[in-house]
Amino acid sequence: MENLVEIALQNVNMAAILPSVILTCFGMGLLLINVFLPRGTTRPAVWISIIGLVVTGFFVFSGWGDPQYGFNDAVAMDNYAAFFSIIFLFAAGLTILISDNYLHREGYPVNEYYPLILFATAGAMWMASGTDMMTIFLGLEVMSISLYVLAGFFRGQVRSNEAGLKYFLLGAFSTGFLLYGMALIYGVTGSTKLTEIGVYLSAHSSLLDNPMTLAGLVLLSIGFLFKLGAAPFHMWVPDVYQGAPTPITAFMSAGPKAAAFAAFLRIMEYCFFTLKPEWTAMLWVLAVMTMIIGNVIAIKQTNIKRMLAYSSIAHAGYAMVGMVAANEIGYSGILFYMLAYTFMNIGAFAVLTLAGKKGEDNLTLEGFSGFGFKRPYLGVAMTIFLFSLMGLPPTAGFTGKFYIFAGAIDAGYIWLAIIGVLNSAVSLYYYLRVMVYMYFRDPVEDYSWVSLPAAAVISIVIAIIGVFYLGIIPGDVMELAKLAVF
Amino acid sequence: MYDKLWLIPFFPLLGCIINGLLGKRFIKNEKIIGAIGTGAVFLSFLVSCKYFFQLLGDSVKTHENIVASWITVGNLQIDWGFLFDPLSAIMLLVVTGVGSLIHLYSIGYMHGEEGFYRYFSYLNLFIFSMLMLVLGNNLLVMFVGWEGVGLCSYLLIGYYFEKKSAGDAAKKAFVMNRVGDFGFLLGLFVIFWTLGGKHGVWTLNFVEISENAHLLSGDMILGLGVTTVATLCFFLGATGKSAQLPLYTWLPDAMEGPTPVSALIHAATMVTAGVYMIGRMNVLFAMSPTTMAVIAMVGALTAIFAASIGFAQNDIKRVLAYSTVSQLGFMFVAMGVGAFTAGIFHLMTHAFFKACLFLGSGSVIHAMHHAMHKAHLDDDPQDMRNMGGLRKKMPITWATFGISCLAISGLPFFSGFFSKDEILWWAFASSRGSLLVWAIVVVAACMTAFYMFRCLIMTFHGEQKTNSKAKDYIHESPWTITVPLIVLAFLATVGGLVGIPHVIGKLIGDIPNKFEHFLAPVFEHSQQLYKIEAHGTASTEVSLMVLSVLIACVGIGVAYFMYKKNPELPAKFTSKFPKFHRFIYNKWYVDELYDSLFINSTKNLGTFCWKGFDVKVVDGIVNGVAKAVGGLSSVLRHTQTGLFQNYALTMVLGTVVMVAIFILN
Amino acid sequence: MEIIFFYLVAFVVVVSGLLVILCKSPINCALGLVNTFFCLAIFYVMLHAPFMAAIQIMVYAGAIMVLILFVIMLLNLGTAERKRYTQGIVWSAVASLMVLANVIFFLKRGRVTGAEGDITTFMVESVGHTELIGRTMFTEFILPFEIASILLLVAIVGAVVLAKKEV
Amino acid sequence: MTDHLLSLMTFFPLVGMLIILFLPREADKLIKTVTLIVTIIVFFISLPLAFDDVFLTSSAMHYTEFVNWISVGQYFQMNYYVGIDGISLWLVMLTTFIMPIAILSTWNAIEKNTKGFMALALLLETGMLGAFISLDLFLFYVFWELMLVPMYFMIGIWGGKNRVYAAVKFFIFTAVGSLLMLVALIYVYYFAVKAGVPFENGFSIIQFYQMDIPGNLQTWLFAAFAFSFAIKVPMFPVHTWLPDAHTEAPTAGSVILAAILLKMGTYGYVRFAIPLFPEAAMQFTPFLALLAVIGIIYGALVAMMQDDVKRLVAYSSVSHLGFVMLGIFAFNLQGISGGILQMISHGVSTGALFLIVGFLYERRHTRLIADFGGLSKVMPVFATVFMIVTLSSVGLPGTNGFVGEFLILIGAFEGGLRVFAVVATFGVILAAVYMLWMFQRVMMGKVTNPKNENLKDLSARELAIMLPLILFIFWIGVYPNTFLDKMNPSVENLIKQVKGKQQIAMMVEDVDQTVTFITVND
Amino acid sequence: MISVYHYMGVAGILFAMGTYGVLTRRNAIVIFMCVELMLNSVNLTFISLSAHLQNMDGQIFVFFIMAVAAAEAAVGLALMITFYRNRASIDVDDMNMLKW
Repeated sequence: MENLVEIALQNVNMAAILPSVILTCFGMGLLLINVFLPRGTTRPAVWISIIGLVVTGFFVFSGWGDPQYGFNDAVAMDNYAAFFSIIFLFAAGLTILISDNYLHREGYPVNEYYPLILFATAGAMWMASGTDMMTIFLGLEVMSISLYVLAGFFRGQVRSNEAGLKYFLLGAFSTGFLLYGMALIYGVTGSTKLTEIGVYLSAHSSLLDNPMTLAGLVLLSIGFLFKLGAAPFHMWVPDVYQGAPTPITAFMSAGPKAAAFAAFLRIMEYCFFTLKPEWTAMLWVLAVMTMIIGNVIAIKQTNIKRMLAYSSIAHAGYAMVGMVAANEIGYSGILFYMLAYTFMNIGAFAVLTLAGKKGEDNLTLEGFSGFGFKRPYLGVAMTIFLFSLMGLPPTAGFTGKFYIFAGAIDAGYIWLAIIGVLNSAVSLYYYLRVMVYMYFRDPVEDYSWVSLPAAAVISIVIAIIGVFYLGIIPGDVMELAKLAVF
Repeated sequence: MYDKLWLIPFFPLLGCIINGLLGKRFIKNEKIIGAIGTGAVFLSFLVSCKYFFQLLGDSVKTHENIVASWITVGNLQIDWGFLFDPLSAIMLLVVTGVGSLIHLYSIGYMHGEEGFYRYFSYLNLFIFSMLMLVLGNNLLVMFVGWEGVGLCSYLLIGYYFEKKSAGDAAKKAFVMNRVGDFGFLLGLFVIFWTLGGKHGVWTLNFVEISENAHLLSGDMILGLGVTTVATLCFFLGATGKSAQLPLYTWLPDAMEGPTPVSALIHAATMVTAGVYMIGRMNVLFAMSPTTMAVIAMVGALTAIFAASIGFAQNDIKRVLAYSTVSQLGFMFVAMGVGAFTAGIFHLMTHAFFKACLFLGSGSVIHAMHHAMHKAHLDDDPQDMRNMGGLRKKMPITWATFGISCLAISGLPFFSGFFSKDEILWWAFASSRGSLLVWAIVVVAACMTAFYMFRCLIMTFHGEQKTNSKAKDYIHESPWTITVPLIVLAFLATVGGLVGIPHVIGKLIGDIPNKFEHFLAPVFEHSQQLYKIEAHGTASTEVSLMVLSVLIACVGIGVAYFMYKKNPELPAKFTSKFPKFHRFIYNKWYVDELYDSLFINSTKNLGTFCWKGFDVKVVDGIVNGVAKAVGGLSSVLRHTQTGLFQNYALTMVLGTVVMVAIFILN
Repeated sequence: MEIIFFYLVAFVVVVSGLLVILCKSPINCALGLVNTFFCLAIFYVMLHAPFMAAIQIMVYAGAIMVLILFVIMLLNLGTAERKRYTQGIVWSAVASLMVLANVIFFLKRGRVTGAEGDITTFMVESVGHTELIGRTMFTEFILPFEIASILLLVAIVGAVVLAKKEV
Repeated sequence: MTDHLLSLMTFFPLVGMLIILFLPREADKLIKTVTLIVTIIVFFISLPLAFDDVFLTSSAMHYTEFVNWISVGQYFQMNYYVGIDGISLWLVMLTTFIMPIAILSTWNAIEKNTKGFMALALLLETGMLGAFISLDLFLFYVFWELMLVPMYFMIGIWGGKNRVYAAVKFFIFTAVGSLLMLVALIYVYYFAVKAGVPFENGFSIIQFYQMDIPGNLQTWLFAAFAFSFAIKVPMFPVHTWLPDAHTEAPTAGSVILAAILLKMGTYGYVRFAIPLFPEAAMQFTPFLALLAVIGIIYGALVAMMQDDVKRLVAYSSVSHLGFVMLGIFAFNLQGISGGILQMISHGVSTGALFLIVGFLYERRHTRLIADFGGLSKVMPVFATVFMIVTLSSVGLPGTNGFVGEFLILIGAFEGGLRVFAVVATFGVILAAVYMLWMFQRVMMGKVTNPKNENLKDLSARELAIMLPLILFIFWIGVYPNTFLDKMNPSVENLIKQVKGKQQIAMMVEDVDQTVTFITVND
Repeated sequence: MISVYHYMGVAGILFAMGTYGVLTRRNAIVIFMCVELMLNSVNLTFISLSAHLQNMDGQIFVFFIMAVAAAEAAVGLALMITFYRNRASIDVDDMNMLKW
């Protein structure tokens, strides 16, 4: 028996999971503390979770450049995971900062909200750092289940219920495909460890023609493509994004999407590098479809939240271009882009959070008439984020897109790059339309000064700094992204 | 020696700037403004005279003076340079001399007009531009003057800008001139490119062009000789500026401007620029017989055509205007048949008598206008049918006008006689001339005499047809008006004596043709080189001369008979041939033809480009793409039904298709 | 002999599966599902995985299905659906048949080629399935196991947050 | 100091913008004054460039600054690499010169949200200057796109009735082109790196100039660049954003748009599209020259029929920029120098025209030609100024318009575009037609509309705005050598470089056909 | 001899049936049950493969799938209850507020 414990302990390497452990500890601690807090007091929870994220971030940073493996190759805290972890932490942090005021306004000052975000973040980190299918799968589920709950968090709101339920049903459905794919891969290779799968596949070239491998590859991809919101698995995205509480929408569009990329990319690169021509071809088609569907449908949206949902589909499409490129520039481009996207998209949603009224019926374009003059600071912030989403220099959106398209062009995918930029051109229209309403129309209601909550302001400021930092002097972060890929 | 040439154009420019900038606010006083304006031109005249006499005594006849570089780009080097040779010397004297007289005249004529300062500023600017045109030592500086005079003409025609007709006429003048300038520029390009590109002589300088012109003899472009193409282009420029067929229509309309302007610009100086230009580049023109023939023919046709219109006009200035067009035709005939000297000579004499005629008509109009004003009538002060019998009221005007009429008709020993006969002779006898041209010109000369005397008679003789209320207010003009008239009439009388033809000179006693001799350095070379000469016996020449005098007399006689003796005859004639009269009266409907042919079609094309192409096609495509994407959006949007099972179905279908594609491959 | 048994069970599995997807009443569906779980448990036993069969019954049939039934009762969903099928039934059938076709295709053409491990049937029988599972889980897969605990925590918290009535 | 002159000049407006952001919104005049002072300071900063005689003899880049900006391992590197030569010198000067004038013109015109307007104007100045001095393609692209944003807001917020359509059209039109250019420029970069251009040089065009790009590839790349620039120019079929944008923009916006932004397109051809892809440029010459000439005639024809003064001027820009394009594609010294000079003159005279339209609009709040008439009587000084500017636009010798057009035409004639040159010369006539007709309808005749009777003549401020422009109208017209002398060496160098490559390409083509089978190895 | 393919075939049929159920049923709970059916088919695949490959990993995986299924059941049913509270229905066609 001691023998077993020893074997078990041999594989334990706490350094490999330290950040996520700290994060879950903070989550559990918060759950405990919440018991003692009076109802409706959420401030402490906000700051404790922020501290938790900062501490986690510190440990992530301190582990940079020193990859840690452990648990019998179930997890690898390498630069790749660290970079993605930073993205998740930023996403979570910014989300938490914009949530407090929002939850109070909407009448759900429930403390469990914060631990759930922390758990979702931890799940995302396991997805990014998992090198075993089981770790990845469980991380995915931790994240997803937290998100199901968070999406349906406003139990009294039908929209929120609907979003949660739709997300849940479709998510569970897609999990079925994901698992089936994993099962097939397990059958073909006899392992669930990514590296072993990869080695096995490259050692047995006959496997590359085995329909089971290919079916497994596709089915596995479906699960991640669903989380990414890639067409034709994107259809949940607008509905869920629109119905979910706005900060959660913000979080979903950044954190979990990045997590899906993290896991998807790692699996593809670790396991299926021998099948690269096949899956890049597949992703080529899907990326194009995703970009087109996202951008085109967004044009006719009248609800800004829903419009941003479609735009987020389109952005997933751009990021997929980096995967199609399947070279280091493209991969690191994805990393960089997801970070950039986190800042700009959460920033945009943060503004929406502050712009909304209870029930959020005014998030239509009409409701934004004259917004830039009614709320000048928020207007400027929104403008910056929208320009970044468009991909105009000197913002993060531009450098991100540049990075990814550079990858695609370097790999020779000129047409993909052209389709990509033409899609950006289409996207200009609907982003500009928001600004048209914000600045070129007269306000429908009278202007009244609303004081801005400090936390949310901090979040927006961080996002703006991020957008410009990554837009003007992105070199360092790009270098980090470069070091982060395998 | 000649390094102060720039002073000549400088004074008018200075006058223009002073009057233009300070005239309205600071000077205000008409006398001072007028003095500045006139003085500036007079100073130029003095300087010109000085150099003219210097040139007379100089053995070298061509002098260049470069003030500054202008455009220097690679092998294209253009200077602000002046060329002083006999040709430009004569032009200078004419321009500044006649110019200063007309300035002086204007002081009186424009008295009390609003924008007096503006008028003088423009007028000075005109003189400046004209001097640049004349003095420029290369094509481009000439072009500056060329367009500059066009501009001033535009400004001065539009001087009474409140009148719509004035604005229209001004614009018309400018645009027509531009059509000509188009040709000028093309000619310039052809010359520059062939001389430079083919022969390595990158130049626009007149002297260098003339020296190297022989290089072009074998070059072809578009199946024509380069010189032919270039000179035809230049000639197009000349037709615009000098109101020849087919671009003459602006000149009669230009009479909307103040009368001194008509005298200066639209009779004496600017319109002759085309002739001067041909003279300046006579080497090139001489190289192309084709062009010469075209020029002669166009000139002849213009002469007779304009004269025919002149028959039926009632506006005194319009008659003069058509007469100008016609006379310019004479000059072009001269240039076309190689009688360069004669052309320039006629240019000069024409400047004298036509300026005098215009100023005389101005004097009349001035008086009429004054009288009408006093009598509170608004009859047209320019309509000859309102005049008649003014001889008594305005004797000086009458006398000078009459002298000029005689001169233009070509009665012996008036200036017009010498110049016109020279032209006729060359047309008849030159190696480049032809009988046809000669015949046309002779007829035109006859017609000239007729309509000029018609004009004279209708205005000054016969019974007075002015409204009786205004009659008494008509009186002779002040000295600023009459003095120029007298001077010009004097010149119109004796001006021809500088160029007495050899035949007559010999007859009278070995008087040389000083004018020809003076201009010989400019023209002789090309005439000799390309064998352009008029040969015929002296007797032929003399008999032709007599013939032309007779013909002029016929014209005068008919006019006298119709308008003086039987004043009811013209009306009868009109009623007998109403269509013919209307046709002539309406100037052969050329304006209407141009309107429908060019102006309206251009406008229609513009509208089509705008409303048809820009809005419908280009914007149609742009907006269409936007709409298509929007439509696609509306369609795709409805795939998002909100129903869970549709979503799931899409996912499954997507999955199975992807799996199928993968495993079947 | 064994194969006949296999086909018998397989037949039952398919029939009870059909019950799940075709029955009008959710209760009947649930019962069909329970039946499927039991049959699968039999398969697990046949595959020398008795422990998995046990937890299949305990977790699925015992816990999950009870929960589902409880909720069906709670929401009083005994009555039949107003309309059993949505309009996309043809497409749904096509899609599902294509799924099936794909599966059959890759089962026919494909091969299970994974590296064989050292846990033979003999070993399972001698050492015991439960112990083997335990050994693997607590040595190799300790981390997923821990994550699973967090997962359940999240689920509990989530369910509580969502289901409790007052804010 | 001179080491960083260009940076100082380019980013000083940003400093000004920050200052403005901290001023109170209500302090209208203060904000305007500060902006004016900032732009004037920028002008003075840039002034030493104009007086630097080094441009007279040297064709190289001067005042260069090279700082590593973004560097990612072996992936890519962008540098902050700026500098000017004779080609960009005058465009830079034009920018710094026009800006104070544009700002001054807003004095009474911009009343709402002054702060925003001024901040955007300064941002725009940085963008424009940056684009002109960039020697790194990536840096250029950044500045190029940066210019879009302020202009978009200027049109959209302070524009006329149809401003939304105009603003969005402007933005999307321009962006579509530039996005394709982005793809092309990334491609060029990777091509260069693979061809052995040192990675550290980044997107330096000086390096790219040295490269030999295969012909077929050049065609595509050139097409992408050319398309992008053609939209900005704007060339004939893709010009329709311009009338809308110009018409709807506020005066200062139109001035900047016409005077400077449009030059970006033509400058792009001279600096990037042609020297980078000389062979393709040669292939495209007939096509682009044809479009340029169509633009000249077409713009003039459409301008003629406009009933809105501003729209008329906008279409006249299409025509004038057609000349510039024609000159550039003449590929000789006269043509290109003329083209650049024409860019400057067009900046001056069309800027002035928009200012004039602005003056009219401020007084009458209409731009329809039919609403005016007889203004010469009421506003004599204005009439004079208007006349001068009109003539400059018509291209009267002695004014700036002439020299440029003349050089272009003579260049085109010499450079084998003879037929085009002839047709283009015809455009000169049309220019007179539409400008003078407009002048006549606005300024001449009797005052028919009683509202026009009491219009005030130009104020001292307005005169002060116009005088410098008029000065330059004559300066360029009478002594263009001031400008030409400094651009000639650079242009000459450009031509040498382009022609050299074109000739080599032609020779190689010949050799290829005969010697293909001799050479076995690649 | 029963091969792994037999088991996988049964699993495949179950998977397709589950898919069909998800696509056709309107009651959210029944849909969830169909999802469970799919998960069970995966479980069967895993265990048969595990037995075939003589490798425990697949069975461990099934263990975790069960845990996940339980967690999903808890959360999913809670979501359905909240939805039911507001709409008095758990018909998926009633989830139609968010569309287009």
